[in-house]
Amino acid sequence: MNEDKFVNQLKENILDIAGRCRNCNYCYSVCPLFESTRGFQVQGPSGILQAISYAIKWGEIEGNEKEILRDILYSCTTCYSCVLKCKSRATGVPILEAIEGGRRLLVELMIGPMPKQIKVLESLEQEGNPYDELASKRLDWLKDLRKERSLNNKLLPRDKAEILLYVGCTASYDVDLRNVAPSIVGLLEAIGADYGILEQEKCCGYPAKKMGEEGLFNDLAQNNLEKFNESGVQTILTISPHCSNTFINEYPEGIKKFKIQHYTEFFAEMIGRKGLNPKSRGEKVITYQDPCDLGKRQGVYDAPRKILKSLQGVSFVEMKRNRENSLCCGGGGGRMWIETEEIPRLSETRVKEALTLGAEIIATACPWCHIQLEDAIKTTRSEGKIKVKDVAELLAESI
Amino acid sequence: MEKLSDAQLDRVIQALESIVSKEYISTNLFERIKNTLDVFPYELEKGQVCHAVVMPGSKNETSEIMKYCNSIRIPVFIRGSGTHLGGAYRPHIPGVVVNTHRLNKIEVFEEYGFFECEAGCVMGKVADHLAELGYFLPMAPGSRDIATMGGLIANNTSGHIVDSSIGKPGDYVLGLEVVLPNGDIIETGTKGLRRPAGIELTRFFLGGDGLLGVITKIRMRLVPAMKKAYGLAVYNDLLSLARGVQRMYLERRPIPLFMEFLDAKSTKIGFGLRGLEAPEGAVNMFVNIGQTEQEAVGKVDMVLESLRAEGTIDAHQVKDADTWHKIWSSREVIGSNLMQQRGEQLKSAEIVSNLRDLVLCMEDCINFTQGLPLLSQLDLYLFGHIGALTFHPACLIPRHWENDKRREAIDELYQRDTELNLKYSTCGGEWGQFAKRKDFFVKRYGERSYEIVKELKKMFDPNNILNPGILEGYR
Amino acid sequence: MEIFVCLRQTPIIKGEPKIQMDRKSLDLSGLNRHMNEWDTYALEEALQMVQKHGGNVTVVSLGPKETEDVLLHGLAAGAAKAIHIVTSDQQSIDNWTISNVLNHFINKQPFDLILTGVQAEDDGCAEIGPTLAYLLEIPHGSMVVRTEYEPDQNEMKVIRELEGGYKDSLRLKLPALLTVQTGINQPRYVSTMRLRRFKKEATITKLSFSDIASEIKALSPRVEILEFFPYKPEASQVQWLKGEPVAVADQLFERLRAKGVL
Amino acid sequence: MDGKILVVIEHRENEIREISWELLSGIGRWAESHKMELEGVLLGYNQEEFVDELAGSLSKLYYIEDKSLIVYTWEYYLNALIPLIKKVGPQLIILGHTSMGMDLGPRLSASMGSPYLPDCLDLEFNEGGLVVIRELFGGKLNCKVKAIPSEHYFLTLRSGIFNPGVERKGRKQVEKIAHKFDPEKFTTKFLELIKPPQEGVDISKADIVIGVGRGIGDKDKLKVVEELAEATGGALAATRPVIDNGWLSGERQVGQSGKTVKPKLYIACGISGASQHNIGVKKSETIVAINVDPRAPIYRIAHYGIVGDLFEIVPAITAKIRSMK
Repeated sequence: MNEDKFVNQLKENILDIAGRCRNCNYCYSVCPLFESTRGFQVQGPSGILQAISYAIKWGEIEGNEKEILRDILYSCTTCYSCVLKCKSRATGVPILEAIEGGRRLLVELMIGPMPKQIKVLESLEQEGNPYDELASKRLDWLKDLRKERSLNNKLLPRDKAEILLYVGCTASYDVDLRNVAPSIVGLLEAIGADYGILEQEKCCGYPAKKMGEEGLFNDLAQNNLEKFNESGVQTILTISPHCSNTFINEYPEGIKKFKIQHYTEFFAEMIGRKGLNPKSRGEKVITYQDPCDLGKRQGVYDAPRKILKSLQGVSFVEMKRNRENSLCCGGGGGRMWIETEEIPRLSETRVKEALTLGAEIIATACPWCHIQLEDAIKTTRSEGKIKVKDVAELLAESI
Repeated sequence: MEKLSDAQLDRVIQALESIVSKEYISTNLFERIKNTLDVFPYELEKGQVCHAVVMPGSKNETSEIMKYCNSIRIPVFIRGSGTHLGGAYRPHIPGVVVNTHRLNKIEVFEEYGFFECEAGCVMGKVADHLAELGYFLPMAPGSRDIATMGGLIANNTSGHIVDSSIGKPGDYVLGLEVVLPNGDIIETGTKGLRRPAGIELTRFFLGGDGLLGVITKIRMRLVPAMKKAYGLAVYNDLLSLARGVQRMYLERRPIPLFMEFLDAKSTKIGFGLRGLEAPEGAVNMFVNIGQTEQEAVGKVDMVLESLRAEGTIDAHQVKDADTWHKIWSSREVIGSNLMQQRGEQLKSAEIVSNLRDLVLCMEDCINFTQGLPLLSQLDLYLFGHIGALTFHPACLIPRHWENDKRREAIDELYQRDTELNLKYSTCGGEWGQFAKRKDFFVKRYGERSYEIVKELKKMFDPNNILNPGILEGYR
Repeated sequence: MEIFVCLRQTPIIKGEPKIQMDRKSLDLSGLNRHMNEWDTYALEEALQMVQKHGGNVTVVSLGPKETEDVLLHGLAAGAAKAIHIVTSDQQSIDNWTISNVLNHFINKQPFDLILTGVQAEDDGCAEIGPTLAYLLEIPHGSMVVRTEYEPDQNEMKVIRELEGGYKDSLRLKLPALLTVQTGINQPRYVSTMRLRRFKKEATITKLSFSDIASEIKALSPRVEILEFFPYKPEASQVQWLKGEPVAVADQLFERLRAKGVL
Repeated sequence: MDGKILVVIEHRENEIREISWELLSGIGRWAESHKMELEGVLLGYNQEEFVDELAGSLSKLYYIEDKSLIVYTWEYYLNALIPLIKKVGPQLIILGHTSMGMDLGPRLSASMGSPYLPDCLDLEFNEGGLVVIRELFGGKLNCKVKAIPSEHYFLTLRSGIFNPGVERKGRKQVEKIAHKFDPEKFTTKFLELIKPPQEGVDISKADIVIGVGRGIGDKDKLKVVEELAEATGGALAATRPVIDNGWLSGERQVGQSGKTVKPKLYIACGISGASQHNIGVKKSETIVAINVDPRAPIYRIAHYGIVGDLFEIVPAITAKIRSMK
């Protein structure tokens, strides 16, 4: 397809979406960006939407303020709250579709992505992960685990298995997450599941998608789909809700034949069955941070709560803003890699809220929420007072 | 005023920066565009876009801004959340937009029996804060989650609240802090709980449509939270529904805090969306309040008696709060659902009836679009705050209509709005009297009254720099 | 303004480079390649100049078949023309020869400016720029961190980066050659789709390296690589501290204490 | 064998640059062992004060004096050096691998039709040719490069491979050379020397310097190293990529294009150790390197090497130091 045609389609789609926004501004009431910035109008959903739409209408995309427009578009955490709000109270504008479309447009016009995201995209293309880590080191965590205990996992697609555990980049490489993948493997072993892990897993493509690099995203999607098919699995479990959401909501038709589940959904169903009887692990007050891509995007609110409540000796408390009203951690939408205006940081707001509840543990089920909260605990000097734990870690520790 | 040269503009920006500091002024095109938009479904014109958006952090900074802009005659447009569904708050000439976002402090003085909040406080947040302390904020706009106190008080709107029940927010305002167009700061009202008798400056700014001054702080009486009870009445036709309400008044029943109606068509949609079984007919839903549960329930029963007398299919108290919230919120979702299905935007009028002619007025609203060249081509949806004798006949303005046609449609809507409110010698109770309503004001109260307002404006704002356009009737 | 940008494609070596048995060459198979980092800045600088002052950018690169990827990148990024001087696969060619071949092609073309990166990631010689300038008999400015075109005098004002935070500024008569330092601008990102489109549509002029070389009188390499060898760790004085972070911290602290630096 | 070596002296702001002293001592010793004469050339103006000192460590110093030679520009240097080299006929012409050497070397050697060998770590004659050692891929690999037999060889040597200590020989032969320039013909005009900004911190004065490199990953992660700097009372310094990214201000840059530091203690966090960086810090008394890649060149100059994630190790060190205070 030639360039203009492609670019024009993007533009028309954005204008069509923006044309449905009536500027009632209800979306601002739930926007984490608006809450954590000075609160200018372009630091909220409708403002970002109108920015890209008027930039198109008035031919300002490649104008003098193109970098400003870029910064505006890339500041969104893509948490989805605005879309839900607009649907329930206003004109149901798919705001994010326009914001992400705007990012694609800027990338096509070589204005996007944000400078610091370029290295991320190069790493995705070369190593299949956004962290500039070697592809060859992706399974090191598993090798280490094997030194400690024997495992029955298959290596896919060489072997075949019923369940594919899609580990994801962060759980594969990040030190903060070092216990999460092993915990989930432990749980799968405990219930004697027939599971496997991809020998050459690559990123699901979420960062590329969010940064507007559609071509790279498609390549990764194609690659993963082929691997899934070759592996002959029925169920795909993901550790990161960003992965499962990307599979479910962004992947081509071919993905439909698999049952995609975030691990919390999978284990919530298993609670109480053989091998999964959580025992007491001492009195603990636990609260839970809803990952946007798990809750707002996939409607999975109960599964992680069911698991946490099943842990004996645990008293579970909700933060004031929970489920569809929960506050984004600020890590999504490609923001992990750029400097953002955040006063105070959303994750710090969250940690403080948890502390006021007397929680000793903030549980979450997303690698990025995990990292963001971990950092916030340090920056708020709350070490020792409160810990971040992945739901999987807590469940694994309790059996 | 004539266009500013770039050099002049730079000087203006520098001056404003020296007042609020660089980080709280924005001159980027996109921020300026968004701050020049309102809910009217037609395109912004390049000539309208404001010069800059400024966020003062205090009354003093606000005062400095006004002083400066007044000295060089630059229009200033005060903006809260820009959420007014009535529209017509888009600046029509370039100027400086002052965004009240940072004026967001709230203080509760229980020992005095009042609270004070700055203009930029979001109403919903204030209400929640008070609720935690056991108080009730007498305001209920649909935009509670985002509308600012400053905007609501400058407009003195009660939203859905039935005025005859607890009056308007203004009735609870004890005093204001106001920055005048020339930058002077004044305080009005009292720290007592008794509102002044006689001439009282609060009245000029409360519901002043932002013409005379910039409200920076509001002092309001603390109202103890009340218990609620809910009622529902279903009719075959809207006219009997109207008769029911009339009877409620005439039989001196305790007037509900809220009383809303939906025509049969809207009921189907609304209830359906909330997963409720939709009754066959038009619905009247209402809320009574009391010191105790029983008192509230008792009031609901008394109201139901009157309503039943006009031939309801069904009329009962709704005991289960969850069910009630579904019923109540079904109203909210209708509009959005309609707009979502068609990707088009709903514009409604605000017709207020007098008590005697309520049934007649209902009829007029049913035929709202009759004879209107553009609107008559469209479906009409009818709902409103029937307890407040208020109707919101509404149409979806097609997106494929070009800009001017959409403008004309809006004009038709307000012409009819004007006719009907004149016919019943009433006036709108939610959207303010000027801007889109200016023609109505002149017809309803006469040139002389309009002159008086103009003179008032001149007295407070001789250079007409504060929110110009509203008084002139721009829309 | 007619600008030529000389690009080099370099392999991305993240681990340890593999040396061939003969020790005279490297095994670069299976390695990703990309545009030499310094050259990406040169390209961006050129594109911004023509955006501002009009004209065309031509990208030139010398190397084996896969080198056309960087030329595609150049075209996709906005260059008007691409010249690929094709060499055979394993051929290692010294910078003197490369400079001559580039000169032989470029000096027949009309140009105002030639841009290239300060140096290449692979050999780090920083040699071709000034050498090519000599062969073209034009002035050069190296390690440039700012450019300013002065059309009326047809001159280029540049700021160069020296050591220790020092810089100097020069004014060069055009035509001239500049070697560009990193950080001078923000190179644009070229998307995968865009590259694909250009792979389909774009045309790259192919020239044969050996043909050109044979046309140049008395051209012979001046240096040759005798052997590659890995860095010898024993040459380093390092004392390794091993263990858990806390243990390592203790060991380090004791040693530094002992040395009296803490 | 006998023959001559000509070193091109570098100076800036009325000071002989350290690289030149390094070359005089290092190449001086090399020349002796190869029975070669070490000569030097200084292009400058009003620099008698150095002439004497330099000549003391050379068998001969050529001093080309002209007002225009206060600063370096390739055109003047080239113009003056070509006839001198023809006249003197040195076998090796050696420059530092500095902004001047990199700018002048290639063009000068090309003008003389001779091989050019940049950024050398070592040099030897064998089979009648000159063989040098240089690095490839930023130090991941070394190679031996042979130059074809030639009347002259032009080399640039990396700074920091020799120590400056020079033993005087006393023979103070100076030949002053007058050279007529014809600026009319020149194509390059020198405008000004821009000095580094003086305000802000001066990392070169600190006793302890904490260096941070690409490995830090992002600006808002700097906290970890800032806290180490705070705990040690050291100054925070950074490599070029960190500065290019705007994560820290320019005055904190260490390395060739930044400042050279010689503190009692230098702790390199997430720095791989490209030569441009190492040159600027290798003279530190004690160097500690923390990096994930055990093969990173930084360990070649480090005294203590720690392999691992800096976000785990650095806080541990910080905690330890805090606890001991």
